[in-house]
Amino acid sequence: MTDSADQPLISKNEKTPFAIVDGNPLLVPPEDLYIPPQALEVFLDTFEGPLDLLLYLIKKQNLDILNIPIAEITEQYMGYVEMMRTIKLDLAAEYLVMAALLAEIKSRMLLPRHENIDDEDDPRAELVKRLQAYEQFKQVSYDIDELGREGRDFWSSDIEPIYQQEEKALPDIELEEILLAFKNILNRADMNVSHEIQREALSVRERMSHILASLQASHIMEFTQLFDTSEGKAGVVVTFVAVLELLKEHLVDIVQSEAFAPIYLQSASQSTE
Amino acid sequence: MIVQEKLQAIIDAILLTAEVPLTIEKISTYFDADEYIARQDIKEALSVLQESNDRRGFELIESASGYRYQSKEAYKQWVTKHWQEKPQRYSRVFLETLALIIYRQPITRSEIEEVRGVAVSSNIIKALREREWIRVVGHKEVPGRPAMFGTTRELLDYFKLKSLDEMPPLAEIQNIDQLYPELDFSSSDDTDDIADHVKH
Amino acid sequence: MIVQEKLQAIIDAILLTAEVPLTIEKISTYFDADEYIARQDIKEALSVLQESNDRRGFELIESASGYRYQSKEAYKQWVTKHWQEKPQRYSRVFLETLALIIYRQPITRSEIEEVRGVAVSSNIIKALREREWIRVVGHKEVPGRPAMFGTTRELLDYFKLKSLDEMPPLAEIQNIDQLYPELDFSSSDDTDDIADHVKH
Repeated sequence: MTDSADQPLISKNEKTPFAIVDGNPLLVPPEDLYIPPQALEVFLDTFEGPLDLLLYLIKKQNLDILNIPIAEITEQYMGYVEMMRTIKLDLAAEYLVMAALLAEIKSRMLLPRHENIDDEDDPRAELVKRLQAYEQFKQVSYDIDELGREGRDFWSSDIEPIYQQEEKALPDIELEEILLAFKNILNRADMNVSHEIQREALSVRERMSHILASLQASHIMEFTQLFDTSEGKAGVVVTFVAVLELLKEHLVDIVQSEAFAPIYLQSASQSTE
Repeated sequence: MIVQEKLQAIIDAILLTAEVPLTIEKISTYFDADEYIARQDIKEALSVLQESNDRRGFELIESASGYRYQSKEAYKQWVTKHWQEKPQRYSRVFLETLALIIYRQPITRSEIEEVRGVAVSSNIIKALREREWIRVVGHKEVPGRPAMFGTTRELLDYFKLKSLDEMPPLAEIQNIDQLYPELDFSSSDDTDDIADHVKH
Repeated sequence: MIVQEKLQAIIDAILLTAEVPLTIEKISTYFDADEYIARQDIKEALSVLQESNDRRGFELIESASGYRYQSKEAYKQWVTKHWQEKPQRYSRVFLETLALIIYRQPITRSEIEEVRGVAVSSNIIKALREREWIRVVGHKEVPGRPAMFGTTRELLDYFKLKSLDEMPPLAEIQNIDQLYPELDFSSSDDTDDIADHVKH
């Protein structure tokens, strides 16, 4: 090894070249690499996959990417995979594939090399190529993040246009387009369990808007004023459910000065001001 | 400490990008306490800005609701051409935003963004309000008091509906493919804008 | 006949109220034939306008899709207070996927996965397409004919870049032959030295 000065971790404890470890490798990961099993999940979340983890292991030891001590890294990597297994982490297939690849490279390096096949690729070459390409993009993605961008560093002008009203043409829209758009949202929401969209009577939501808008105009309304008996029983129920829904979402408050006094509805903002 | 000239440029940038008119009171909230910006400083900066646009295409207008940059009346003949050619269709973001306001009203902008997973531009909200399809129905009592949007009578009229109940329920939307079998709704990654399917 | 000074003010008004960047070509469509506005006149007006904002809070930027007014980055700390929510931050998957599409386009999803070593969720591709930052530029002639992605002008506009050349350069991949010239790799049969294999 020529650049041992840059690789204190490896060359200090190990006299033999790492590639010929011969069943007696450095099994103990360095202290600063040890991750308590409980923290492993969080730790792994910060990686973008097996290449990223591998890159981290290499960087952490200040190793030259071109001179990966395969045995060393494999042990550590397998250590993590083993830890993932013990705590029954849902192990991404990609990590296992990488582990298999590392093991394969390691085993090939242990085999005696024949002089006459020197054009055969070093088993590490392909891995190094991938690591380098990955590192390149990882780095540039940070650079891209640093670029000034709209909505974070600058904004487009949004001044009021004074125009000839009657001449402004607007696009047409079909009802089906709205339905499709919403279906699209629902499909996305399906993939994302945290957003729950349930079936809800639309008239209730519309009525919620309506009540809020009326409260904006008159600030406070008597409860009974909200109902329009000409709408029939269904209409009254819709209004009532809308009021309950508004209460539930803390958008309105109900006030009553004393028992049997008239009940009033006011917007939540009114009561906080 | 912000010098007056910098203060002018800051307020200039604020007004240029504001979606609504801003009062002096409101503008003062853009500064932290340790920046020591007095109302009087803002007022002075605004009056300098009001005098700075002689040779420009816009002016600073003060109305009851506050200060606002707008294009000069004299150039409306040209500004109008932004809308001269009838736009072919609305963007997918526009349609999805409208759909969410219809089905989830009253809803705030950040709630829309939460469900859509991406930002909703102020232009879309503006366009929807301009068509009078949506309106502000109240403000949510959370920090910032964001506006909640709901739909209007005009929207129903546009779609010739008597009430929103006539919109298909969610269950049917899930099966919209069967509702409109002539349309190709395959939702693979590679399908183009949904509007394409609707129009053909 | 419109004098140059008026033309500047008109273009100023047009650009300040435009919702999208405008090219010189596009700006010329705002004028009627009998107004006799040459491209050259517009170009001159634009360069005067570009020089007119030293003391203002905004600047006239030319990006891939054309000219547009934007607030100066120096004032972002104040302008950002328009919005309650913090500007969106992008995840590393998102940025890495975007970086790969930028630098390796046209690229298929599985090619992205190859470099990153993990599956690319369809949500990421969807989000990128929804922002109109990437689009399908063709299909690869391999089994399954997967879509190939490329970037759009909108992406450049977002970063106010005129062309992809202005993107940050990719770091050079280290070439060990140059890094360690004292080593003679060609004659070595040392199993540790892989550099020559890597490079070929």
